[in-house]
Amino acid sequence: MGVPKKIGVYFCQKEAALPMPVDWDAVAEYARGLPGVAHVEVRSPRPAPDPEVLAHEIKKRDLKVVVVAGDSPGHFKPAFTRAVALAGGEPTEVRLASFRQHGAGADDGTERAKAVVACAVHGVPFGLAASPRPTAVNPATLVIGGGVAGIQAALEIADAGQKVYLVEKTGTIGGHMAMFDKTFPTLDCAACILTPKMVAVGQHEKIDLMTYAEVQDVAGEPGAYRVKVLKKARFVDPDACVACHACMEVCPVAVPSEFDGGITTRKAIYMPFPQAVPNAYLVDAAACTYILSGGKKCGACLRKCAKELIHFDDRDEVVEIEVGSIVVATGYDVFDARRIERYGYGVHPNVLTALEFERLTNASGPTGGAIVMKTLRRNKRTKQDEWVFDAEGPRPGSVAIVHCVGSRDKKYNPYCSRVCCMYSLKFAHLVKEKLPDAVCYEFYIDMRAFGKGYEEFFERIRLEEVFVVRGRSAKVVEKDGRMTIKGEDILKDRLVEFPVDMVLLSVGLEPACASDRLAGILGIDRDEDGWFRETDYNIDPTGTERGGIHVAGVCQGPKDIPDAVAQASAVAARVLKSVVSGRGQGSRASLTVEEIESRARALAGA
Amino acid sequence: MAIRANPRLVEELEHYGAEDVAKCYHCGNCSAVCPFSREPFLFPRKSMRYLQMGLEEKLLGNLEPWLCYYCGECSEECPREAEPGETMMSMRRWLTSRYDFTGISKLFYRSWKAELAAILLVALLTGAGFLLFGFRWGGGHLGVYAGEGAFLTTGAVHVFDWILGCVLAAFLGINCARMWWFSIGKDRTLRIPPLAYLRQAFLLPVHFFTQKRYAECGKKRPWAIHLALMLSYTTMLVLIMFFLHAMHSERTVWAAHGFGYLATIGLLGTSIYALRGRIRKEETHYKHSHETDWIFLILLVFVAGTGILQNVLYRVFHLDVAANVVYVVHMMGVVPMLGLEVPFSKWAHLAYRPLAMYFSELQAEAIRERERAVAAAGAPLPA
Amino acid sequence: MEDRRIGVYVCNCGTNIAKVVDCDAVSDFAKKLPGVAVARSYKYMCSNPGQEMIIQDIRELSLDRVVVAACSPRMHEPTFRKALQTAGINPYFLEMANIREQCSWVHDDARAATDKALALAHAAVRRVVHHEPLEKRFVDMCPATLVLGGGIAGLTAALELSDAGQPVFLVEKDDHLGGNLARVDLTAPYLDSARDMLADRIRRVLESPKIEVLLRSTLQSLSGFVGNFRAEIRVGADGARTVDVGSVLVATGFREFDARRIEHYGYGRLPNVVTSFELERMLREGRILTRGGRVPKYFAMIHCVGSRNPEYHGYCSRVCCMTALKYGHEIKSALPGAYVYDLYIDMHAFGKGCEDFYRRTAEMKTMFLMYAKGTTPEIVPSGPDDDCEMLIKVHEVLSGEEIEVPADLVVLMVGMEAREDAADVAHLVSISQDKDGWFIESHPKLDPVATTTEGVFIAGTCQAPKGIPGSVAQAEAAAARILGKISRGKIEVDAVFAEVDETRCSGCRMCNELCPYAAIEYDAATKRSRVISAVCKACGCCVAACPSGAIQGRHFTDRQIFSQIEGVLEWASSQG
Amino acid sequence: MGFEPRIVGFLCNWCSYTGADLAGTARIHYAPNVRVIRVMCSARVDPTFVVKALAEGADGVLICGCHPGDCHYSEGNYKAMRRFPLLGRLLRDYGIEEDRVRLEWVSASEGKRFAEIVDDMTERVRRLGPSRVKTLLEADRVER
Repeated sequence: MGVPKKIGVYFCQKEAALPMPVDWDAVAEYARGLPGVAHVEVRSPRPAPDPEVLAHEIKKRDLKVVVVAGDSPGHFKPAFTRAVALAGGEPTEVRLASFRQHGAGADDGTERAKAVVACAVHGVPFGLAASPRPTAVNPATLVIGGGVAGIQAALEIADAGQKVYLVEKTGTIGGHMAMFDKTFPTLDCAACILTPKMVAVGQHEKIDLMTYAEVQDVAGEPGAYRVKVLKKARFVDPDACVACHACMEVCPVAVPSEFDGGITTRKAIYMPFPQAVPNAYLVDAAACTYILSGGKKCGACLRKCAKELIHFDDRDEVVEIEVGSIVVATGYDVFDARRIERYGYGVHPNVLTALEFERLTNASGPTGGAIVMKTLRRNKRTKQDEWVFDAEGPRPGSVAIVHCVGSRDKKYNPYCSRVCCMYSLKFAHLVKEKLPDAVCYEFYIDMRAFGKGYEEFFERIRLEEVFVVRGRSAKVVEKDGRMTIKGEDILKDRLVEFPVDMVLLSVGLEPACASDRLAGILGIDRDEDGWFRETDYNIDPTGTERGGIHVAGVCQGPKDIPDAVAQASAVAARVLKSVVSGRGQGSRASLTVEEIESRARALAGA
Repeated sequence: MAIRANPRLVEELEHYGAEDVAKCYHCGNCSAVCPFSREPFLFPRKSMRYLQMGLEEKLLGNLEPWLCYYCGECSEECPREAEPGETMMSMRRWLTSRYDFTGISKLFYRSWKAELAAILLVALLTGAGFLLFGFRWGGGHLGVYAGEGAFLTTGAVHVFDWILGCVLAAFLGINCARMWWFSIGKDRTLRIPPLAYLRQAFLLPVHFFTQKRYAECGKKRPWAIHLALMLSYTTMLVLIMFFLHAMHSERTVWAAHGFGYLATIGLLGTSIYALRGRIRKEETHYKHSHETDWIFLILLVFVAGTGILQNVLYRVFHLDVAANVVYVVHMMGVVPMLGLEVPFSKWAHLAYRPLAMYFSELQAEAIRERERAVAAAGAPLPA
Repeated sequence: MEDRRIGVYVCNCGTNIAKVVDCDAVSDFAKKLPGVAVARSYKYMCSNPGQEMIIQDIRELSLDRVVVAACSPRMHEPTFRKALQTAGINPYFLEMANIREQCSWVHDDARAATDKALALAHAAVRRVVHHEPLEKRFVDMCPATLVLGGGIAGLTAALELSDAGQPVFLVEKDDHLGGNLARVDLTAPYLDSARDMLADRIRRVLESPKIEVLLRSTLQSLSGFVGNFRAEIRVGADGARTVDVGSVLVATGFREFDARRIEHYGYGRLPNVVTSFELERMLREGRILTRGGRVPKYFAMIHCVGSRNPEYHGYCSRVCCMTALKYGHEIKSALPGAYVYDLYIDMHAFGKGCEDFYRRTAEMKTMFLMYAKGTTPEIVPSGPDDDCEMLIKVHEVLSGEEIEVPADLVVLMVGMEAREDAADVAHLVSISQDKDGWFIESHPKLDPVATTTEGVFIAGTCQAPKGIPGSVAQAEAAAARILGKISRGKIEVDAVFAEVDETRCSGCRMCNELCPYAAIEYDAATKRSRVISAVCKACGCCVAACPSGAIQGRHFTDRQIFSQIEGVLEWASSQG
Repeated sequence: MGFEPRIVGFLCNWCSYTGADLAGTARIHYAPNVRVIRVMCSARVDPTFVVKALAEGADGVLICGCHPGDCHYSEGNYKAMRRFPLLGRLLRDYGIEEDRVRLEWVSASEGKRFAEIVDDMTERVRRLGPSRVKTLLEADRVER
């Protein structure tokens, strides 16, 4: 190994950053024992390292290699690099030992930090030295979540001949994408892309589709997981039902339809949407009078079903399956616009969220795609007036679209939800296409049109005379009888108050409500915004700390459909790689510090 | 001609309390939410932008910080928690220091130790002066508080008060003139006819006494408290400056002392309320306190307290000696407050605020006039 | 006309077709055509119930031909062929009429569009009558893969495939692996080290027995078809290698925009105007100095150099915003006393953790200056009494002021553009490029890594500007596709190819030289020409040239096209 | 409503047909007079197809292929480039105006260009008026 290298290990911490669960002194103590380490120093956050001072120290201690360790040491690398250069050393000998990047977030953070420092001292990439032990792998795969990412991953794995269990919480696969009509930037229709894939999943002999089901418990270790899946009772046999709608017509109960974003109602016995897969009815136990009354009342559908497929005695059942890999593709929930009063959602009837507008403009939506304002109508059953969408309702003369509702805001979600700029531009296009003489305003902060063909789409919208106003609108107020949207137009340096008929709130994306429970079951952790944490932001955006469990799509962070589909295929690659080679990946946590350090030492020697 | 950007200005204003301005990403929420932001003065975003970019000239001539009454709604709505309300407050402090030609204000704002040291020094000098006067030249002696042979004769104090008044008025006057020069005088593009100055002059007393703009805030209580404090202070000033004889007379002249007691209650009540607010940090405009805020409030409580104490000691307990001592102590508080705080620190806003309303109205009128001229010039062109 | 039983299905596609074309009129008209047993109009033919309807009709009404008038066959021909197969009849008994992309979407005159739809439906019915049963061909799949490009995408895909035990040939033009990422020090937003990532990947690639790395090498030619490609590679100055592979992955990356093309940035003229990659080198070497050797005090990053500007490139290069924010951190770390400006149009900090990184950059007092899209700030040398090297004049949008900014070092955030040899690569592997030069994926959502040529995949920035996570995900997705094909062993190849009718061939051998793929050989014994079906790609140019009409292209026979011509025109003339 | 020409279009699957589809997704509107027949390559378009179309009463025939060098089969469009000028000269001898048969190159990303070609050809053929080929053939057939 030549003359013993004189290595300096500096522990640096940014102030005001929420620290990782790592005992720095223990790690520093451990670092002192590593070969070639001449100097270890735990620096306090303030003052920030000054390259000139550091250069002097490095020269004085004649250090040949400098390891910068900490939660995210990258912040200090330029300072140390310049210091080493000033001290006449070799700048490439500045190495990083990043606790955050290499997963020191879990409770065994200190052990992991020691291993990370060891690899840095030996000059070996952490991934190489800490590659988890291979494990035997059961070729079957569990995919949790039936959105576009789950469908793509399931299809890709099943098409390669491997067994897939697809578990979907709602009554049908398709997720949020199924709700959309046109998708940016090519405006091709979401159904044309998604429905054939859903049909393929429904008919695929390698895919065992379990809808209206949730993962209850996961046991076992990487390559051999035993999963308990709770299959909630559908009360209608999905394979036999031919969706003749007879039962639905006689069902008296009407509840807000989740699929339609609550802008129309569905019956207690319902099919989420006409192209659902499985293409069958199910009963919403929480709304069905027959079930709630313990079988005493109603039961109209029982008599109407010609093939007698409705069995109210069905009970939830728990199914146990054995799989080698688990793909988490649980998607997202939409930000609840009610949480920001100043936009008046819930107060003004014609303030809609993005999902409601998607359904409104959808050809198979309640108004057949016509953009209309809500009309007041007396509900016969509840004897109250309610605002509903009627196909012949009045057309809005002016529409305002507000970006970043609930996103880029420390009081709600500090992160950018990445897709709202583009779908808002799409909305502007739909408004101008369907209502050519309507006025359309769009309030934005940064127009984030970053993908392929996105910028051209943004230019096209501008040509369609959409008033694109830089400055997020502040509030919606009632002014002399009309709904008025207030904001600052920064480019024209003026306050604007536009009377509008309809306001669209481009609500951001939030982690799915049950994702904290699921993270607990699976043993994977979530980042500070609640999205599942990936092993490495750059080179392993779909892996997790536990071997054999992968994440794909928006559950790992907001992204648009092309990126979600690409991630789903990437996860399929990981699964196929382990299945085809018969060698799965264990959890990195099962490796001890000694193992990693000795492997790093060996690799350094080679 | 392009203006030079200066990245150091933000660092400088951090001394005045603007820690979070750099976070602002210009969504325009604050300006749209602000109840006062109207054409042609859209704020606080624009002012924060000038600060971020270091456009010192623009910021110096900008009256908008004075139009903000810190109702705090913008800071509550700010998605980046860039504290626009507190940033405008810090700009007011910075402007106060820049209007002051002596540089003392800048010294006070940048180091509270200096301000405290100055106050103590002036207090000691005042104390020594009055004691010296009382024992050597005044002719009276410690035992007598008022009337014939009083330790501190009314006449002397009266003269002293007026001299002090004129000194601080001079300083304040020059600073106000500088304020006019920075905001209107220097600006070649805006021509304000002299007649307009007269026409709008009524605004000065109106805003000075009613602070009616503060009342336009959503929450009315801050305005009420501030008005009470303002009126009590003015009453006390008038009593001291014009009715000192009545105040200092042996028997209680209810016409004067009545108002005096009322004003003191007002002063004590409001300043203690403000102190408690700043300690509990619940309301937005009390969340951030600069050192000068604390010094100013404590001094106010001290002066009001000692003022009432000396009166009670004399009128109720007839302890002339004690009353005299407290009187000296009272003066040791009054002189620094009037001599230092008024021209060089937070207290100067009693002049700057009404002036700002006055000047901004002139500016607004001139801007409207210019736009009308431009529009008029544009219109008659042959179609 | 033999007694055909044809099913005609007219799709409304929600309102996409129904809004302009009167679907019911088309299905009523079709019902009356000879041979048509059933004609229906439905909202979504490609959906589950839509396909079920076709399958049920075929079984119950024993249909033997199906016409679907809907979207473009390029979208759902495979979908409906699969439906026919499930129903038990030959998938090639399907003919689609494109009444959406080439009819309802492009004509607003409802009557003319409906007429056109009727004509296209009629042509489809006339053509489908002559469709013959064809069987899919299966060719064996060579498990090896050729990866072009040794950047992060190429390395990732090579590792995914070799970890799964499949052989890989990694061809890299340079003399080292790493591509553009090798020139980067830290990455946004978590400031992880790019060098460590690459060191990890390159070491695994070099140590993997399954990967053969060919440096200083380029692809000379590619022949054959999916599963059976033959690639000739030039290695070094004069070496050559011929390898047989099953799939090709193009991961050739991007080239940085040449900043000289924007005249008033003065790159090349003003000494201290550098590109982002030059700053990366300075940061990597720890020597951040102006040309005159002075430690710079004022740094200015200018975004969108060559991007979002119709004069150069209209698209956004997606990664420069975060890179510029990263420099805000790196410069302050290396030179604590420095002042940093950031001249941008829109701050594209959309990725995970990026908005938070943007906020923290702002908190470190980077001065953000917004300039209007379509304009470009101007850089001028500073005056004698200025304490800086240059001044940047810009109309700052957020304040509405004309300002000038002192700068010692101006960093141009150069955008991405297609490599200069992208056209050659596209031609070699027969894929196409979009108007900006990026390779075209077969479908951005359905199939973002495949191309129009079966067995040739694309990944990374050669498809469009993207960051490291995007490139890695696409590389792994391409690997998944390839692994999927390999694990199935056999490749399903389209059943369409040319055939020589021995009885009519006069042996004139005109077709032999015509075929671009040399898929026709002459049998001296029988004095007849013969088509090698495996190699034939069914372009049909021999069919058109054969003087005696001896060669027929399956599924595109003369009879089928003639009947289609009659169908399109005959209907029109009866209508007058 | 004036004479509406009927034009048959032969589009190659890889470039011009995709370009026509792109005109659809981009909602670029053009005249509805061209009825498209998809072939795998412009080289597949047999001159007899053109003659057959004209004989069946088409007022115009449009053949589209990839730009030279872009062809999916690398050389197909070069063959078309040779065949159709020859056919054109032959048709002129039969008195068929030059504008009725046209060969154009349209790439996969040129939706707008395809729309312009269709509009332009429709206008030119409309000016030429209906094709007399079909009526002449029928008259000839009757005579014989």
